[in-house]
Amino acid sequence: MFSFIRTAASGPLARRLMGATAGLALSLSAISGASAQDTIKVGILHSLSGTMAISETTLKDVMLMLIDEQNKKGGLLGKKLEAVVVDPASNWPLFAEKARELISKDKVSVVFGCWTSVSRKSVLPVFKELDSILFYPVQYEGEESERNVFYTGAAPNQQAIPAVDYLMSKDGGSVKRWVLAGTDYVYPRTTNKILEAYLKAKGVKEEDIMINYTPFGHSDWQTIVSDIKKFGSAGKKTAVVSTINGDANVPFYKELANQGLKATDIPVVAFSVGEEELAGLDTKPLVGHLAAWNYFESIKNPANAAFIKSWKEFTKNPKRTTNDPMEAHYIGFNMWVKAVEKAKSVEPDKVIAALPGIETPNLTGGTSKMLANHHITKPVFVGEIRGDGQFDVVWKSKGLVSGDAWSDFLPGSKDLEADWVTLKCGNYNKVAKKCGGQAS
Amino acid sequence: MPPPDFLLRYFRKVLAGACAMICTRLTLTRWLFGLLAAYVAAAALLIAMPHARAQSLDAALAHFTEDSFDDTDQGIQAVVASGSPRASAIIQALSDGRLAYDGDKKKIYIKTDAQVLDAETGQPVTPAPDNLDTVRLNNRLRQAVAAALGGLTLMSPDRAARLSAAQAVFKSRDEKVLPVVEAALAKEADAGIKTILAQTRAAILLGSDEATEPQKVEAVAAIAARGDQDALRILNDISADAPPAVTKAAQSAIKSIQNQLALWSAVQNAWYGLSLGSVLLLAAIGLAITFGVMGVINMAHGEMVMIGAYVTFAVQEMIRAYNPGLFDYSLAIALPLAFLVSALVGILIERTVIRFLYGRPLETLLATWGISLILQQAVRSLFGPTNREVGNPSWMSGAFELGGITITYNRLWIVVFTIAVFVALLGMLRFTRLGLEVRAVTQNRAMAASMGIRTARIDALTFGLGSGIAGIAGVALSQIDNVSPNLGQGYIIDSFMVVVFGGVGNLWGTLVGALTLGIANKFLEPYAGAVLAKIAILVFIILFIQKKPRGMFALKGRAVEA
Amino acid sequence: MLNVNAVDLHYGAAQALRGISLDAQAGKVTCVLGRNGVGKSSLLRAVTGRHTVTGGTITLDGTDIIRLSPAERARRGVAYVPQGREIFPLLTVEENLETGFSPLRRGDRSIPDDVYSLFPVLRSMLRRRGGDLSGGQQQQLAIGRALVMRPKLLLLDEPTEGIQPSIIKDIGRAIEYLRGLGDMAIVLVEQYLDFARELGDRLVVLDRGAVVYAADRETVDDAALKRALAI
Amino acid sequence: MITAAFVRSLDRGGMIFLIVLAAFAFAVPFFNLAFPPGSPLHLPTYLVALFGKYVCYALLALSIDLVWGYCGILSLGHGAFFALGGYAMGMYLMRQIGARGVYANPVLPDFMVFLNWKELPFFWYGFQSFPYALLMIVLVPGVLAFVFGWFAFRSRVTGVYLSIITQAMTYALLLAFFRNDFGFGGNNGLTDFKDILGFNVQAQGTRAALFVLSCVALAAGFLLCRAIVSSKFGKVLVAIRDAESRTRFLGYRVENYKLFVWTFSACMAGVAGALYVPQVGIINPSEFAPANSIEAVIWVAVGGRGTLTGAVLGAFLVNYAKTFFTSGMLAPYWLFVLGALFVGTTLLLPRGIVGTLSHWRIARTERKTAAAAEDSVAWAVPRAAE
Repeated sequence: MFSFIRTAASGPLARRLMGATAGLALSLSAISGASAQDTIKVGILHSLSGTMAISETTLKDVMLMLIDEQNKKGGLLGKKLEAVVVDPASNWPLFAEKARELISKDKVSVVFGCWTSVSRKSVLPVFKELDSILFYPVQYEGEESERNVFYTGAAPNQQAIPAVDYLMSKDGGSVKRWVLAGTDYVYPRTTNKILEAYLKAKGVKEEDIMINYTPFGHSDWQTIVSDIKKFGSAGKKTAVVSTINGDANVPFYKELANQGLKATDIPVVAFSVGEEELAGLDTKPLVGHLAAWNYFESIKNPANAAFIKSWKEFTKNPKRTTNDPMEAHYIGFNMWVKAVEKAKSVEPDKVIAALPGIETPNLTGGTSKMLANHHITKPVFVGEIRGDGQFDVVWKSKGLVSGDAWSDFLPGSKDLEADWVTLKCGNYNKVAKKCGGQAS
Repeated sequence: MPPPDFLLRYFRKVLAGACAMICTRLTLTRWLFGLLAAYVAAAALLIAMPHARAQSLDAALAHFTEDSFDDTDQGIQAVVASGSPRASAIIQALSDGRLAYDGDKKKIYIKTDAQVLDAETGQPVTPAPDNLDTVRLNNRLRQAVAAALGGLTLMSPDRAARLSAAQAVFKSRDEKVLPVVEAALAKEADAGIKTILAQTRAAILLGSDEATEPQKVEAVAAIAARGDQDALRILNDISADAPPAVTKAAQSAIKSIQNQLALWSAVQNAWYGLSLGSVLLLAAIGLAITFGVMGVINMAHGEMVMIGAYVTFAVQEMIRAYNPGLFDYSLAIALPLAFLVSALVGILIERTVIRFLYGRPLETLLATWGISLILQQAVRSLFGPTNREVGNPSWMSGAFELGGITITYNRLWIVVFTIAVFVALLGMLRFTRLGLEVRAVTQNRAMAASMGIRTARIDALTFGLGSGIAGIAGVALSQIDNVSPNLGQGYIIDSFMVVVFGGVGNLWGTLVGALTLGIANKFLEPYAGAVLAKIAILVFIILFIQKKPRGMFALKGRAVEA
Repeated sequence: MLNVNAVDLHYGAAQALRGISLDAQAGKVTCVLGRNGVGKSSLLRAVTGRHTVTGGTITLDGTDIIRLSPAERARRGVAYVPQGREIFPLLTVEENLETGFSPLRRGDRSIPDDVYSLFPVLRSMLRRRGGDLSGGQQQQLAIGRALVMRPKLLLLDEPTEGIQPSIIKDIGRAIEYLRGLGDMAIVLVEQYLDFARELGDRLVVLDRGAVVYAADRETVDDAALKRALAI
Repeated sequence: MITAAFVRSLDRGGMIFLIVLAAFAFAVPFFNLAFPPGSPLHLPTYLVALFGKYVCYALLALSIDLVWGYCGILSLGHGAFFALGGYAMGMYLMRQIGARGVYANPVLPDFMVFLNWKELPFFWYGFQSFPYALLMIVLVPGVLAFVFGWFAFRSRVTGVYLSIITQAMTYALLLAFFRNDFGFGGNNGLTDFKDILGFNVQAQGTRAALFVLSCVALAAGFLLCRAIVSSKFGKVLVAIRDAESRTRFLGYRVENYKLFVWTFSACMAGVAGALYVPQVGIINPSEFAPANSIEAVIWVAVGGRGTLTGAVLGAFLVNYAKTFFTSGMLAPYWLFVLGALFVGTTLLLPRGIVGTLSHWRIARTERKTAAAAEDSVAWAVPRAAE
């Protein structure tokens, strides 16, 4: 037996295999190295299959449309843009793998992608290591500012806090009692932590806040809706702040509607429910419930009208709706284009340096600006659900709100500041006067 | 004592009959009604705006052209104060989102299905003006509208309108409408509406500074009789500086209501459990057939449910496009179609894949998992990845109160539907030829074949039956859950738990299993939260299987062996 | 009626039947005798189609049935009363009988009176579960169930095995009655020689998967028969 | 004669496998490190990370194959053991971040800081020590598997029932780890790792080292599995797979055999998870998803269950297909491909690739031997016995 092994190992077979392996590795590397540089490549990292496809497919389409339009305008720096689409299939490790593939193999100049926080967290180390650029278009919990990432979605102070302010106002119904209902993951947890601190700072008592968490895809809302009803019967005007995510929303709203919880009794304000989510619902019983976003399809504005028109034409579907993360990509893409033109290069370091301070028009009639903390300025709107599945803006912020990377309402982060222009740091501690963690 | 209903009707008839002859009489009636309306309006006006001069409707309507919530609010108050007979029509239109304005001409219109009316005169406008904008509302205004409408329609001759008006004023508890409520209370004949009005009066008195102490104590008793959460809310609302007798009465009332509600909450948990249990049963029962009867692990079962839901969506789309009047029948139409489509897909799967894998349950498991992936992505490519809207027909919308709990119609119908499916399935297996052959094949495949039963056909039909039932489960689930390609995934593990827990090959076991898990889950949820409750149930099942590896109601001698 | 010609049958590498040939005629009882494991049951499995043969032909009324599935053979008139009865344990007696309806046209689906007159005990037990019956009752049910199919060919595999003598007599009478009807071929596999001797119109002895002795009732040589059985 | 051929052919397969693996383990880091990025001979780092991931998956596949292919236990929850090993490693890596986290808290990981945790939960103690973490990587999945198996095998839960409750187990863990209160970072899991044993996890050299280490672990796992399945113990396992009750009647304590191999396999999956985490850079509860575990089973099925090389080959092939089909024009079709793999393998290639190949080889030798035997035996025994 052993003699057999020895002969085989020392025989030509081993050498052949060794050669074959090396050859395989080489051919793979040869393929990856052979990318032509006559176009500028833009990576699109959104799930097209699996559970997250429900939200992310639209963002892939909008990116293709934006790239297409830019090419019609003559491309960028005299070159055509080329979209490189990959499908991370709602699988977080695959996000990291695909990000690496886009940057190393396809040599993209920038990546637009991710939806969930975990997918962003999973690709973060890759972007840092390979020094590339990610535009992240979704509202999120904040508490992050990275050199390589540009956050075009809302930070909590651009969505959650204005919404709560609105509900506390006379127009919003002078709400005194709060239900913070969310899916059990980091965005709702953080948002609710911030809101809890904020509400307490505004004089709301502990017993007037109810916090409830449910698993992903929760579909039996009977108990929770009836608990909300009970909580709302204490005599004070009550509202629900919903950070319920994704699939769980439809059964939640159906249960709300059927148990007769009307917006005039207990309004629900949501941060993750947009036009796309409402498309799966009969909204007539939900009229008056609210959502806070930085964009609504119903906002009347020439830029928005043109965007909606070209979107419907591009998708060849007159029923396709637009939503807030799509606008975020619109802003992010235009900012990137401007920054590249300013830097006259797609070199990530130059573009990263050029981006802060860039201003581009958003779709709601204002001009958004990239801040030194890599977040942007945005208007905040509170909309009420209409019978036709759109939102009716009932409140808007005065002017634009700057995105805060670090919340002032969390003990751990209130001393932190992000500034990539002067401080060159994502988490500068104002008290200790030094850049915490890694400065890279 | 109010005159009995039939007497009133009789009088009205006499009046109508005599109309042509004695028109003076009619004029008199009209005059009397007019007087009453004027009185009500005047009362409302006096209370609402003590110092206001009577505004013309014209001026009132002008407020609506500003597209500002504050102006609209003033407009509502002004329309009510104008005392115009058009007031109720205008406010109704505002509430329905049919009140429109022309920003340039500063004119207000009421849109109806066919035409556009001038709000002030009620006359149709031809040609219908274009560029009209709807007068917008927010939640604050919606409350104001409801209160105003309630005040305006409390005297309506239509019982349903009066009832909803009474409920609206109860909700608003606006001190301004107290005289109207009292006037209506004096005139109201219907006992149910009367109670609500009395409670409204009591609620208003409790919040009022003018009411006397005995009035308030009496009001507490009236509210306490409601015994529900609204009552609790009102009683909780009583300010601490109210007279001691009132607060004391309120405290004891609150306590008794709370005790009552605690009892009801147990009933409610049981009902929720039953309702969750029937959803589980509905999702699992098809699986109980394919897994239990045939020994086939169908991981694509959830996708059969999904297909059923998408059939419902497609049917509703067709109805919306071609015959919206049929919408209330959409589920009835979708049901057989969903059964057929899912059954056909099931039969196709059985004929092309599963039949080659009989006796190899683990391979079947893997193959059907692959099928489920394919079906999911196929639906995703076909219908798009986003949720599709499946509406509730009117008879499945809303809820009613039963004692202290709210029962929603869709859950109720699902429970009823589940029972019907279960009974039908039992009956089918017990009393039909196919059922007999299915049972024979289950018990002894070779012998069944020797009796001339075409076993391959039975296998295909059984699988089709299980899939078809999953399809009709999809019709029901589309009413409470979202219709997306992921729909099935959410139910597959739960369904397997139910079948394994209940005991394979026994429909009764599946029934008991589903209900036990549903109820246990709902009783755990208030204490442990939704996530921990679910984990606890899973761990319980894992342990239970160790104790009884074949489930609660395992059949002896015929178990699925790997 | 039934013609089995040179049939081979294998279980994996082991050969159970070696070129067996056999005829069964309507109105006659063909008895197949032999010790344990000589291929008697295998022969019936080959005829019913439960096991695929590796060689030879089987015809029923002149048509080749060798490619047909068991269900199709049953539908052409092959009824089978297996060893160990194989009653459906969770079906009632009535339902067990009704499983035999499958080959029949809708209008013919009734339980023939003969079943109840031959086995009166079944009528009194219609609602009982098949699995709750005694062995003898199950045997009667199994035969009754086969008769519901109105078979042309009735295959009985050791119907007397483990059954009390009084019921054996009933079964014997039943077989005689069926033979008397004249339109049914009966193949009876037996180990109980007396029973076979009494009923069999033709006696066939198997050994090691082959026919070692065959004779009609009239011409049978008892000594040779016993010798064949004793091998 | 036949068995000897069988053993030899398998051995040759195993041999080839080890040589290929060794060549692979050498070539990948060599071409990555020895040539500068511009060189045509350079192997990009992203491929090193990708191959490293494949190797970890291969080790997981091997552990599944050991219980499924050789003992007939189809686990739909092996991802749980993999993830637990990964979490143990992740906890060590989190503790290594120390004060370099964004909040610069020397003890608490970032996710605890911003959710206001005041102190480290007790189960995080000790993870700053690498040997302790190593112990936990094996111990945590091992103990869970032991307890689970202890109950399941003694009460003779078998077949699809076992499969379903393994699925329930991983699903319950999924839900538990999703909970933020559980103290493992909830949905976001553990990420943003900096160092492993003082080396930067993102450095090219560390990656190469981790890759080589994964290959070594795979080779060790392979040899251990070989040792188990070719011993007498392994023969009993196969007997249990083919006829459990008969094996029991022969006097073997079936549940003990099963329990041992089950626990061993879980530990192996834990090691695979632990190697996976630093190379991928994140561990989160989605690793517990039943779908992941089921997908891992198909790797084994594609390669050929009951053949150790098959499991490894399957893991490589299917994951390469995944990489391939989730890029470019083919992007939305990955699930179709994966689904078709499930159906196709079970229907057309139940033995898997390696299984089918060796089956053909055996069939060929058998035919030859049979022909030879016929020649030699024909004249000796006129009538073959039954």
